[in-house]
Amino acid sequence: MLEVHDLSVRFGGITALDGVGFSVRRGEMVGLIGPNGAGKTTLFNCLTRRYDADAGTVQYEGENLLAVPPHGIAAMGIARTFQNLGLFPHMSVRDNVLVGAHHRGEAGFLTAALRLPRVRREEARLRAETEAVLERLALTGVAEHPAAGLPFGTLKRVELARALVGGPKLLLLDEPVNGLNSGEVEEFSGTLRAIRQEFDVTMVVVEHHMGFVMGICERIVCLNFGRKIAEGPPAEIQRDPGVMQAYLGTAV
Amino acid sequence: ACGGREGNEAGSTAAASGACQGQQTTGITDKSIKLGGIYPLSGPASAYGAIPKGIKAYFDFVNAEQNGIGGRKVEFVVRDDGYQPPKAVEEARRLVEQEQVFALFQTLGTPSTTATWDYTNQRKVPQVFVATGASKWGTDTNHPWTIGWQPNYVSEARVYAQYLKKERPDAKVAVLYQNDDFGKDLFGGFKRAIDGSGIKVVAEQSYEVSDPSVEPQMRNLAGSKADVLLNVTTPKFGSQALAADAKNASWNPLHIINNVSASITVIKPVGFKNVQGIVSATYYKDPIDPTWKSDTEMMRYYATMKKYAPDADPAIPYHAFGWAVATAFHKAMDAAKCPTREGLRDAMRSLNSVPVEMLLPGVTMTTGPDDGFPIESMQLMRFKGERWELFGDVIDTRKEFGPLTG
Amino acid sequence: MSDNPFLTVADLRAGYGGAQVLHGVSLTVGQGEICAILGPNGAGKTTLLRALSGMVRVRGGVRLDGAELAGRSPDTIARQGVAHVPEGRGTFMPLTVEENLRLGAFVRRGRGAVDADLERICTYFPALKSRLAQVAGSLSGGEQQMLAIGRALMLRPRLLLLDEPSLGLAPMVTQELFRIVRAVNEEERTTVVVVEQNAHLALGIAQHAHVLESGRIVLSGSAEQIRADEQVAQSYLGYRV
Amino acid sequence: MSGSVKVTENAARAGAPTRGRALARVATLRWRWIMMAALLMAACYAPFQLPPFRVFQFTMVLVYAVALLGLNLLVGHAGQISLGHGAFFGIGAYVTAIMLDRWDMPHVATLPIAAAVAFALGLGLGLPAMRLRGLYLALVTLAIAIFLVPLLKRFEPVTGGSMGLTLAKPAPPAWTGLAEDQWLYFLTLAVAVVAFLLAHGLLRSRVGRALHAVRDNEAAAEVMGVRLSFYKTLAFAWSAMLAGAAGCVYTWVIGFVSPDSFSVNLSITLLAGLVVGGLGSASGPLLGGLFVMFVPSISQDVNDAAPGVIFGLLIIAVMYVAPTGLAGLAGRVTRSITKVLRKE
Amino acid sequence: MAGFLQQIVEGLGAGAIYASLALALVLIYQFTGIVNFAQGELAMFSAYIAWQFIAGGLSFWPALGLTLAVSFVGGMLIERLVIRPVEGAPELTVVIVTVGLFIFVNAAAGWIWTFLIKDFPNPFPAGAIEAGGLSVGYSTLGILVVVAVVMGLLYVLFQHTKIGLGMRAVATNPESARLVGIRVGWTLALGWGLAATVGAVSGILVAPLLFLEPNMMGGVLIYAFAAATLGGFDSPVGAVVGGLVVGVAETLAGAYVGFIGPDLKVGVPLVIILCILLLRPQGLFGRAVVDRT
Ligand SMILES: Nc1ncnc2c1ncn2[C@@H]1O[C@H](COP(=O)(O)OP(=O)(O)OP(=O)(O)O)[C@@H](O)[C@H]1O
Ligand SMILES: Nc1ncnc2c1ncn2[C@@H]1O[C@H](COP(=O)(O)OP(=O)(O)OP(=O)(O)O)[C@@H](O)[C@H]1O
Ligand SMILES: [Mg+2]
Ligand SMILES: [Mg+2]
Repeated sequence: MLEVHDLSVRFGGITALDGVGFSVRRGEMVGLIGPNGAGKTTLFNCLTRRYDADAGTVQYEGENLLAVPPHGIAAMGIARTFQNLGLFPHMSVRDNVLVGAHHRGEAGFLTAALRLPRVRREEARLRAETEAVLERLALTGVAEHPAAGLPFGTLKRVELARALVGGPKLLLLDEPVNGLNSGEVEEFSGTLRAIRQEFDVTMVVVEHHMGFVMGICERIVCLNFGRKIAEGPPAEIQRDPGVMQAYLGTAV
Repeated sequence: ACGGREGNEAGSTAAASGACQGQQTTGITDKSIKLGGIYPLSGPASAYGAIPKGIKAYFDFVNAEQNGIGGRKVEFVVRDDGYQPPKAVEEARRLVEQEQVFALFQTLGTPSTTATWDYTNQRKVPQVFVATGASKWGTDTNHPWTIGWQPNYVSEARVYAQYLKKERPDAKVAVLYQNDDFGKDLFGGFKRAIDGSGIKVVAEQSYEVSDPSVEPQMRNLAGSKADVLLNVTTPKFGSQALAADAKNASWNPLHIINNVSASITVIKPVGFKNVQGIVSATYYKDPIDPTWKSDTEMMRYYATMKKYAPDADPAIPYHAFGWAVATAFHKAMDAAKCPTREGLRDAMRSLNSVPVEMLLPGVTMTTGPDDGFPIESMQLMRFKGERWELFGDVIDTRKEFGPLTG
Repeated sequence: MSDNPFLTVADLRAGYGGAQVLHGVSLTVGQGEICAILGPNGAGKTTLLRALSGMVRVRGGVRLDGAELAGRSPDTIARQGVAHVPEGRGTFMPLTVEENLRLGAFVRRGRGAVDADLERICTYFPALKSRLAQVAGSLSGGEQQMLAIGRALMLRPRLLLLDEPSLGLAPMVTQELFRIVRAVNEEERTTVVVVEQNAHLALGIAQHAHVLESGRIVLSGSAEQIRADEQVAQSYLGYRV
Repeated sequence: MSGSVKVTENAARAGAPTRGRALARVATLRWRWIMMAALLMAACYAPFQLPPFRVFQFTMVLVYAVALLGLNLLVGHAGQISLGHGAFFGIGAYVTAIMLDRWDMPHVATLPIAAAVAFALGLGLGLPAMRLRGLYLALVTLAIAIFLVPLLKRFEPVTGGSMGLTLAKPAPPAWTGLAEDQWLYFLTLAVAVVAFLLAHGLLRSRVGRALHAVRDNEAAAEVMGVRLSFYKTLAFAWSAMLAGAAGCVYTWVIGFVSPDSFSVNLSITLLAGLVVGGLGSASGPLLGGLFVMFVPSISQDVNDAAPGVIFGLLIIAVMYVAPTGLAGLAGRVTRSITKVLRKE
Repeated sequence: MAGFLQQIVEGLGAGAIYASLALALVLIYQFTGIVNFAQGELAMFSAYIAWQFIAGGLSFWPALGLTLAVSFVGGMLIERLVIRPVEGAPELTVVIVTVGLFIFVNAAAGWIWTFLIKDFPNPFPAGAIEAGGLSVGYSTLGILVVVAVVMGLLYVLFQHTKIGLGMRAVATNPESARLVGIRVGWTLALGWGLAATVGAVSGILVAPLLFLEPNMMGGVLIYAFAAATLGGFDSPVGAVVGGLVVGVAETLAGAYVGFIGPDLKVGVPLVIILCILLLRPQGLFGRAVVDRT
């Protein structure tokens, strides 16, 4: 489904990604780990065309992803969440989530201004779906609340809801369990598994919470200094000496 | 829908009888007369906001010491339009409909006056002695209720043209002008007036009121090596142009500065030694010109200003201008056969050499059926020492060049 | 606990606009102690730390070493030697990493000591050392977290408030971080109040812990007690021993 | 699984206020429509009760409100600052004036053309300008406003140069039995209502949300599939179009255009009016229009020696009392009133 | 050729004027994060204060010193009285407050001193240095030197002092600035005070050339705005270079590009700016904003 080949990104003197390559099969759940500054977020930014790659290719369902404009990514079925939250603070939670469905709508300036029946129907449809997703993630209670001022954990869920409502095939999650306590992490793992079934999505997850990553992912890719240093099933990665030295430390 | 409401309370005058029967008496009674004026009291043209102070001083004086105009105490309501035409329309309507004024006495600026004159003429409200020198107030025949006062810009241009024809018959002229109705009117008039003579415009530069300085324009004009500079500017830019001319030692044209910028207040900051020999034309007395030090009218002006407008500086020529135009209104009202709007309209269009003391000796107001310009005479002056010196005779431009037509 | 506690919080109430979040929190921390605040999402942990550093308006009492802090502005409190690693990190995005760190020592005097501390922070977090001249806004999430902690340490604080310091840090760095906090605490007698989701780690270095729920302290005790109490662990901290 | 139990528990806990809140929302929605209808009825009734001068004043309020509606779309909703909307207002006014002056077009026919020209210009200028952000965009739009005045003067044969153009006002058809002022008022009201409905529809839709998203977080918006350049440029063009429409109606009402009427001052006044009225709120443009129209004359009544002193102070004072604009203040007041009422 | 060079010299003279005000704009932007529309009017007001001192019998230099001191205090007072109450409000609210301040100060100056132009003494001698057909006025030279000195001082303040660092921190993130112990209120007041002082220098430089009257700085402000944008709003060096470029471009366009003419020349620097901004959105000397999510 996704094939990253020899990808490099440089910022001035810093090489954030250095010839990274890996692939993701449909339906898989892949973990992406690595020390701080290893280039994980940068990789996501490349896949969503926030950053331009200096070298390498990315094939997504047979298409060259690097040729797609940034705003075209969502329509290809790729959605993501952000490490430090990328919400719209002045908009309500519901509207935040509705923006996630943007690429599924058709209404343009003129048709929207005239409120054509077509537009109303579309709006009603998207609103209904949004309601369902909000319900699913237990966000109905805060749907009217502006995104600013809610607890961090809730906001992470809003981001997930926003990503889901776009109907993605590939979901990129950047540190989704940040700021959750162990119980909440467990709960979140459950939710994520269920969602994966329900929505039939492929996921790539960046996370430093080892319990979570090891528990939920089928395969793990480890980056360090922009290079891939290991790839394999969780159990293998946990024992990998390179990963242990660069990332996990001695005591796991 | 509410047309019936006007004139009810104000209509209780005994004057509208006899020959004046049926004429409009809104805003005037036996004891009072209410006038409205529109000036930029705020915004970039606020300098002109000084004019109504002179007018008010005059009316206060007349009310207190002469029992008003013909026994009617004058109330003068001033409104601010910020030099914005839509605001001028609003204020004109406020004055006419809310304040129920008898007449609009002065609207300032060509755009504001143009925006309002259709309205005043439809409503048949006199719009007297507007404070702009555009020629259309006198040439237009569709707006009998509106009339200008000061010499129009075209006539002024003709005075300079005639002077050049006599003194420098083959002058090469550089022109600096403000890119608006005022600058265009005056400059256009000048071009027409020199048509067919040996005088040529060899360079022209315009500026916008929003420009910080006219120095670059002056530099470009200097490049033309013209021997005459016609300076068509408003005060601040007038000073800048004079200063720039003075600074440039290698270019010394005959500098003609238009009346708007000829005041001593414009010239003094430049330094008297830098402006010797510049030429202009005028029609009213400059309050800080020592020539008029013992002139009776000027002494009356100073005394009255001190008494009725103690916080206004009488040396400011705008105050004197206001004083003069208020005197002119007084005379026009005195000349009116009926104390009605129609009466005022007819009076202001049939002035016959009416003297106004604040005007130069020999300058009077004359209008007629085919003459919509009250003042058409000016006198040339040259700067010498610390003051202007009038020279030559008063030039009656109508007599010299024939009537101005649209 | 010492008789004369270093930090005393008495019946502290605070909130945002109309909504009250803290409903009378009282606790004490002795000098040189590490105190952990635990509790579920939205319990008011962040608000408690904000109240201590003056970022939200409070009612009630906060005394630090005898001086009243409640009602003081954050800058006054910082001048009293209180450093806060806020939720969201508070990075000065357009400034460089070095400038960010130097700002941490803004109220300190003596350039030499500050320079030395800059060196020290760089040894704590080598990732920052190579990025001193980089614009802080371009750092990765974890790097910014290190920067925030480094900035707070630059004050050489008497009281260090840490709001989820491990957020976004790699496991190895997290362990290292807690080692550093421990070291700073031991070497400089810095008192520390730490809010942390990773209860295991926090309780590992703390002497005392408080569990906060819905703006009230529902449980206090020594770190061992809290760690040992299985029921507490399950119902409040959501993890099994 | 204990986890999922907790989720439903959470949902249940959240559910209670939800139902209440939803009800409240429906109630406020209905309230809003009732208020709007009442306002509209009052607006239709007013010209028969007010003296013509007041009718004229309210006509101008509506003209400004339409322009502010456009500006609000761009600044309040899309988060792009324009210091040059006076230029589009002026362009709408001049297009109308030229059509009336040269081709004697019927007045109503000038409206779509003026709007279309403003739209096209907005689109053309928006394409490069919208690549800029914040201050830089503000500067470029300011430049457009500065440039318009000399440009209008330059093409004298068409625009009438600095003398401007005087035009006939639309005459009320005999069947209406209305006076000219009333007719103009109703024309303006119609334009304002249509403009309001268009903007309202736009903002309630996917497009409106996209604009808000762009305002709040460009990067995230783009990841959601919002094409930044497209939305920003079109928001600019639409807001220019509404300003152009306002300019057109202005020409009908005032009957005179001159370049100096559309100086930079107008643009800054419009922006100030919008912020004072309430950025990004539905009633902001109307409140802003009232402010722009009435406050200068109030200032003069207070101090006729220097009205600017009072006007400046009033702007500052309003921003003190209502940092989010008069609309925010009005909202706060009604909310506290309803709170008090509910407690009773 | 000499004519061309002369035009460039004149352009630099005009540009230095724009640069002087642009420095004040950049200063306030750096320290408070807002664009101050009233900056030009405050400069004009300072020039009037200086004029008043001189009219009261002081000679130029003591009047200058006093004016700078008064302006500094005045700037701080304005921050305390006018800006402080809207601190924390949306950015545009603060900008509109400065618009209100603009209108207020302009009208107040007219009220106090009338709209008649005032003569303002020029601190620099009248003549010019002539060399190789070029003539550079002492006044132009003087302004260039003063502007360069102010720029240098600001540069040092921004980049090499602790207080400068604190001020930049306040502008970028006031909440965090408080957390590290910076007295944000005082810092902002200090920023306004300094900006008012730099503005006063600008006003006093400009007044002898343009003649003192309440609308003196209106036109200059627009160009200063352009200069600051061109140079990047966060760099004093950029402001000065921007000002000079704008001045020269405008002068050359007015002089040599026939069809543009003096009426449309105002468009030239703006077009240049637009082009530069499209290539370098952060201005010539500005730092690119990194925006990560
Ligand atoms: N726009 C940029 N300019 C300069 N450097 C950048 C930029 N974006 C990222 N970097 C650098 O690239 C490196 C990789 O950053 P990235 O955000 O991908 O790390 P990460 O693996 O996500 O780390 P973390 O786990 O801390 O989030 C970092 O060192 C960062 O400083
Ligand atoms: N800026 C704010 N405005 C309004 N309400 C807020 C704001 N910040 C927090 N709250 C509310 O205060 C309550 C407590 O929040 P707080 O951030 O203190 O919780 P927390 O325990 O730190 O949670 P987390 O673990 O998610 O960080 C929450 O219900 C939250 O919605
Ligand atoms: Mg990351
Ligand atoms: Mg928290």
